[in-house]
Amino acid sequence: MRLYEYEARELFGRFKIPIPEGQVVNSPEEAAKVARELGLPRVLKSQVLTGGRGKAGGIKIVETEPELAEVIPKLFDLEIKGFPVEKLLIDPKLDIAREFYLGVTIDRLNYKLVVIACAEGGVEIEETARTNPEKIMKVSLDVDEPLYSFDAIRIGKFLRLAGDQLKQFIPIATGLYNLFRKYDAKLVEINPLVLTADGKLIAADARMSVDDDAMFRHRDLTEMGIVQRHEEGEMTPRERQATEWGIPYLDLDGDIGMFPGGAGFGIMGNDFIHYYGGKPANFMDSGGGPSPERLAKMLVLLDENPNVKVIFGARFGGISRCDDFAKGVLIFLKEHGLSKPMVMRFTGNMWEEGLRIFKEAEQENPQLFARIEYHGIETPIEEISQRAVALAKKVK
Amino acid sequence: MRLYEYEARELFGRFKIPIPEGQVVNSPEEAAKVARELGLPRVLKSQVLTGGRGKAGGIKIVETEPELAEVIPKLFDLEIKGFPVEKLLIDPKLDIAREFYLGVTIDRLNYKLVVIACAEGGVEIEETARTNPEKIMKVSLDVDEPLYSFDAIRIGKFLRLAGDQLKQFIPIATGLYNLFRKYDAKLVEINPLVLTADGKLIAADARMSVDDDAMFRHRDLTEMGIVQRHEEGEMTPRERQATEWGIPYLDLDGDIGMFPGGAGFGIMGNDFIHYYGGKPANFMDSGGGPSPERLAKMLVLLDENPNVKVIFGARFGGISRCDDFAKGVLIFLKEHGLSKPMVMRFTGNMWEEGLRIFKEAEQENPQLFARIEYHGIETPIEEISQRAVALAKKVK
Amino acid sequence: MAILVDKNSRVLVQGITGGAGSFHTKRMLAYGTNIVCGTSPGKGGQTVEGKPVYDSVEECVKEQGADTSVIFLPARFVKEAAIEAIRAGIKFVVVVPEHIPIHDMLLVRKEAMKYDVTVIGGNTAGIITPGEANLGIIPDIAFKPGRVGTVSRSGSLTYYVADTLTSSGYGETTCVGLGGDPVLGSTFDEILLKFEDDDATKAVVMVGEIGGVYEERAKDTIARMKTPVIVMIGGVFAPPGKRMGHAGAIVEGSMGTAESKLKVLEEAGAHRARTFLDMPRILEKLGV
Amino acid sequence: MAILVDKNSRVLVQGITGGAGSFHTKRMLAYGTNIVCGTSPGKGGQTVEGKPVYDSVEECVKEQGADTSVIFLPARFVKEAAIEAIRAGIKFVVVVPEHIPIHDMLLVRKEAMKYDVTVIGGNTAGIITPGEANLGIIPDIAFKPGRVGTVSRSGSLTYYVADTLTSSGYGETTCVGLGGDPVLGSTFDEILLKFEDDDATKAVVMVGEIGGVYEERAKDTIARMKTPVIVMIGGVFAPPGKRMGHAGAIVEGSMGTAESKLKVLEEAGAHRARTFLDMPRILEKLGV
Repeated sequence: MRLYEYEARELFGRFKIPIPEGQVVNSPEEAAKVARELGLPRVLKSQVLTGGRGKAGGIKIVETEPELAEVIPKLFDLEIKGFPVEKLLIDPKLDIAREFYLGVTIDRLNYKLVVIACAEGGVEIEETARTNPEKIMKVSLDVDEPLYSFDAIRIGKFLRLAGDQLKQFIPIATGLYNLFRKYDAKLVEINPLVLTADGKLIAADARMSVDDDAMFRHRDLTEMGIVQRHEEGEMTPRERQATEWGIPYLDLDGDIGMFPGGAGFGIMGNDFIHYYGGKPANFMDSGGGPSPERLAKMLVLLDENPNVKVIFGARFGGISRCDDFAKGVLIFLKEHGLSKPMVMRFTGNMWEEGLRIFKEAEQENPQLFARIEYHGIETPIEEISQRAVALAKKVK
Repeated sequence: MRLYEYEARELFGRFKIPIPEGQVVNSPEEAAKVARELGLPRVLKSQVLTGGRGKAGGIKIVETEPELAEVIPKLFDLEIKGFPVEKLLIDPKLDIAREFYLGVTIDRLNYKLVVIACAEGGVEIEETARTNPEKIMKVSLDVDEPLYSFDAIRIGKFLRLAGDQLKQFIPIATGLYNLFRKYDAKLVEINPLVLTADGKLIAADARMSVDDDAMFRHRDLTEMGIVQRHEEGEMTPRERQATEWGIPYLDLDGDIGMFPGGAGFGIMGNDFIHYYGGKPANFMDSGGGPSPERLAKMLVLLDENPNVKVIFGARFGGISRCDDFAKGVLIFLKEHGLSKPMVMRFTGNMWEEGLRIFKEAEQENPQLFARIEYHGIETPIEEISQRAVALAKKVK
Repeated sequence: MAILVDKNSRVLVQGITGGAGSFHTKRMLAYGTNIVCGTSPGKGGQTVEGKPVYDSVEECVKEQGADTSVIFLPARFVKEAAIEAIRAGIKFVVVVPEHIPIHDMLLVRKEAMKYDVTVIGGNTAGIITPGEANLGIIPDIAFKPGRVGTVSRSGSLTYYVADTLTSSGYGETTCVGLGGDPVLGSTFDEILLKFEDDDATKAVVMVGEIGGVYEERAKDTIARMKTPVIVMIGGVFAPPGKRMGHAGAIVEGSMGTAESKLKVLEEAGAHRARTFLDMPRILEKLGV
Repeated sequence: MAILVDKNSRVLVQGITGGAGSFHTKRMLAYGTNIVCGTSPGKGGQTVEGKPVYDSVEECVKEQGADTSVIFLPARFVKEAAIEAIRAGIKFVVVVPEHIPIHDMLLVRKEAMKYDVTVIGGNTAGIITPGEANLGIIPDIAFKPGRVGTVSRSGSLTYYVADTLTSSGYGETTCVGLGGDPVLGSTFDEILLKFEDDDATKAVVMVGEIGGVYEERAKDTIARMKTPVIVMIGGVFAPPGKRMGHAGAIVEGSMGTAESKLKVLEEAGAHRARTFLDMPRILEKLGV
């Protein structure tokens, strides 16, 4: 879960990492007032949960009053990769002598925490890492190991810091690392870490992502107003609806509605449809052991999607049982009704019971099942995928 | 540095260790008021920085109003091992089913933290440890290792706890251990840890000592009002005076005033005097590299002590230099004057310079040195010790 | 033969008294899994499905000779439960719960390495050695004893692969679910090496997917293996995942895409299957 | 021969730019100690007494081949300084400052064990190999090269013992100050073993005192040593120290009194000296 720059910066401050004396504002009026009070020139930074805001025009240096009056409303009207700008940070303009990159993240390959530093900060850091890997320093540590001052000194010297600046760097590096460990972070980055013309190190930007799965032990973040949120990207109305219902869902540009069980086959089923010449309309994950009600809602999302021509269902019951699956489908059929052809297969845990539920309901009301073809273990999933592609082509 | 029970208990509470719903009071009036409000019976516990307060009558169970009126002033008049009672804890009377001992301390021999538990709590625990060591469980851990829940369970089962009580015990043990580590403790003890008749575990007593040398990183303790203080024991007026001057000093019952350099020879010189048939009047430590002014004050303490018949000085200059030593003696001689015979030896770091200072001053004013015999490396310290004993006997 | 579990494994269930724990204990027992006991602190002395419950893993090892553990506990308790099992002498730990905090899993991994213990998961469906033992939440319908091993990050794909291998007559030696969490107790290469050492396993099917770096880690192992490896990677047509900051790109480079995974694994000698039905075709060609 | 330091030791001073650091660097150099450099973060590039200053111990090892360190820093910085030295490859660390937090010293000790490094102190006067090297704050007046090793918790007693050995013609191989803090980097037994392995050391004087448990730790070592050990314990007539809680009594038992120390050490074969002048008498008897 990504934090806003101003939230990350507040945490930086608590860990004694020097930050600009900026202020967050929530409206154009407040922005103008604060900028005038603090005095120009100022840097106005849009607060959005995505990268690339600089390129998108979300950061403006304002030198004069007329500029200020012009820039503020423009920033508040911006939408960056689908994120509307609702807050600005009003920062001092730093007199920059050098820029560095300093970050901490997780090296999953080697199961380590890794501190990364580069003497050339800014947006080109990834390019530098590719073309001149020797310019990047990586220090790997176990998750329960501290970063000592002497580790920080080693990094600082790699950044060609010396004297007082090297001493300033020590608590920045150890503070950033301690912050990372304290809050179960996945990423903390200072890019750029600025050395000002008068010799002060200051974290000019602050980026931080924490592990959603560890939020239960960080009540203080919740108290700061940092609540569960999407990592990044614009959401379609349907994606927003799905999120409200707690269903991981992504719109794609095809016409086959994917109703899979589990994220694994969710991803693979998408490939299968492509292999057989079709295109899925969505990606969806039921989560482990979904309730019948939740399954019914997943079907509602697909049935009401005008791009969907046919629904492709697949369930291999593990922790999610086939009887619950059948019940969910039945709730959908009875309460909402199916307006499109659906082809599906289910097998695995409690599949006989699922089958029994379907057969009984069909006997009672054959109309409900008029648009459904259902299969069990006897039919390979590849065949079902091909059938879905064929049906979608027929509808056209 | 030892904490008061009520201070330790506050920290216990912060670490989720269940504590009785007690209240601290500062005067007999407040005690009476609070005890009445809370309702009888109550346990009144004197707050003093020493053990054995139970035997000294510092803990009273009060069942009735007349008892209360009688007991409160008595407790406030108490002095336990030299500590006047200035605060009471007004506790509920617990209905005790079982009592345990649970403590954490440092095993210096093996460089470990050690958690100690015994199914038989109370004051007899040391006796139990001696006679039935198998009744004591010790769990050793490195200083940077956590105590896990499963460690706590192992200890709890050793205490023959089961079911809900075992579950209650887990956060008590891990909390106590975390508290110990968090505050650089030398000791935390719950004795007794009580199991009440209705099946609740509760820390009926709370004892804690923290490392003075680590107080710099525990500002929050200082903010709680926990400040540097004597570990335990009554102080004589002279000891109080020395403490004010920052000089480690202890009155003994002999007549030779000990003016040693360093704690090592301070202790050994005491033995020497005894070996040669004398008795020191004090123990004193100059600390590393004392200033001349401090040395002068040390001599004032001895010269003004009516029990002292002769002063025995010894200095082997290391970090404390002999020139400073000579200067300190000189300040004392000039500003205060010596009223008793003094025999001394100095050698080591800068001893020639010290000697020069003495010679010069003696030449200038031989009167100052009328009562002093001073020696250098040529005379063994044993001889000087014998001389001090002989002089003391002569004075009598 | 099999890897990691068989009929002689002495299995303990951590969290046996909970809803999922007791439900799946019954299922696993019904399959014939040799579950000997379970833990639930404070519930020592009870029984679940006729099996004794203890307060600690230490007792399970001492009293029942447990050597294998399946964890059914809320995610926040997994770190300590896994470390408890590792330190108590358990040699194989299956972490079924999902959403284990990443920092916790890093610590579990460190302890596992120190004590030479294999941990799979979190968020794994489990592991099954058909006809011998079934640990976790795997439905047994698709599995039959045979000669192909499987290893996958996804539960559902494990089932589909086994279904295919079973219906085409190959059957399975052992099927391992690595788990779907971002940081896992074991990696593909570690499981592949165990299959390589297993005489009964004549080929291995490895199923990966877009994201993460554990598929790429397997390339050197596959290059050195005598046992043939079939690889299937999901997400060839998935929208590319987002990188986490610059740091993510610096640490993981180009790893994580389906292309990157397929490229390095095919270069190492793995045989690519696009669909499940490709698998028996490849096995036949390989003469397995 | 000598133990721990000699004229070939390449000594670095941690905190060389501070008041005590620079003062004693000058003194140590004057004695002939082979100080090659010092550290002071942020002051790399300066010099003190003609010796280069670096930002880190790592550089001292790399650039100057430092293998021994003396720490002159405020107590709160000692933990990291010592761990830095240990991890950078220094093999012997002398901690001069006093009042090191106990928990810090426990961690330093753990790191030292892991990397097989000897640490002495905190609160030690240091160590001297007469005529070769003097590390710490020891005045050199009383020391002369010779054949007896000494180890003591107290600086002043180290001086008195050496004074006696020197004036009686025995002289010293190496004199080690263990330090006066409650938890120490090294213990008597560890230093005694080094003397046992040193051919030049014909006898060892061990001076302990009331309190603590490190004297008692030496009993098994003394029993096994061929080199004779003279022991002197201060505090026979001192008022007994206070026990810290019941826990202190349970962990340390009857250890810590002068009687307990003398009893176990004499039983192990050590020769007791009451005063310094007893020492040459005992040495003569032993034919040293």
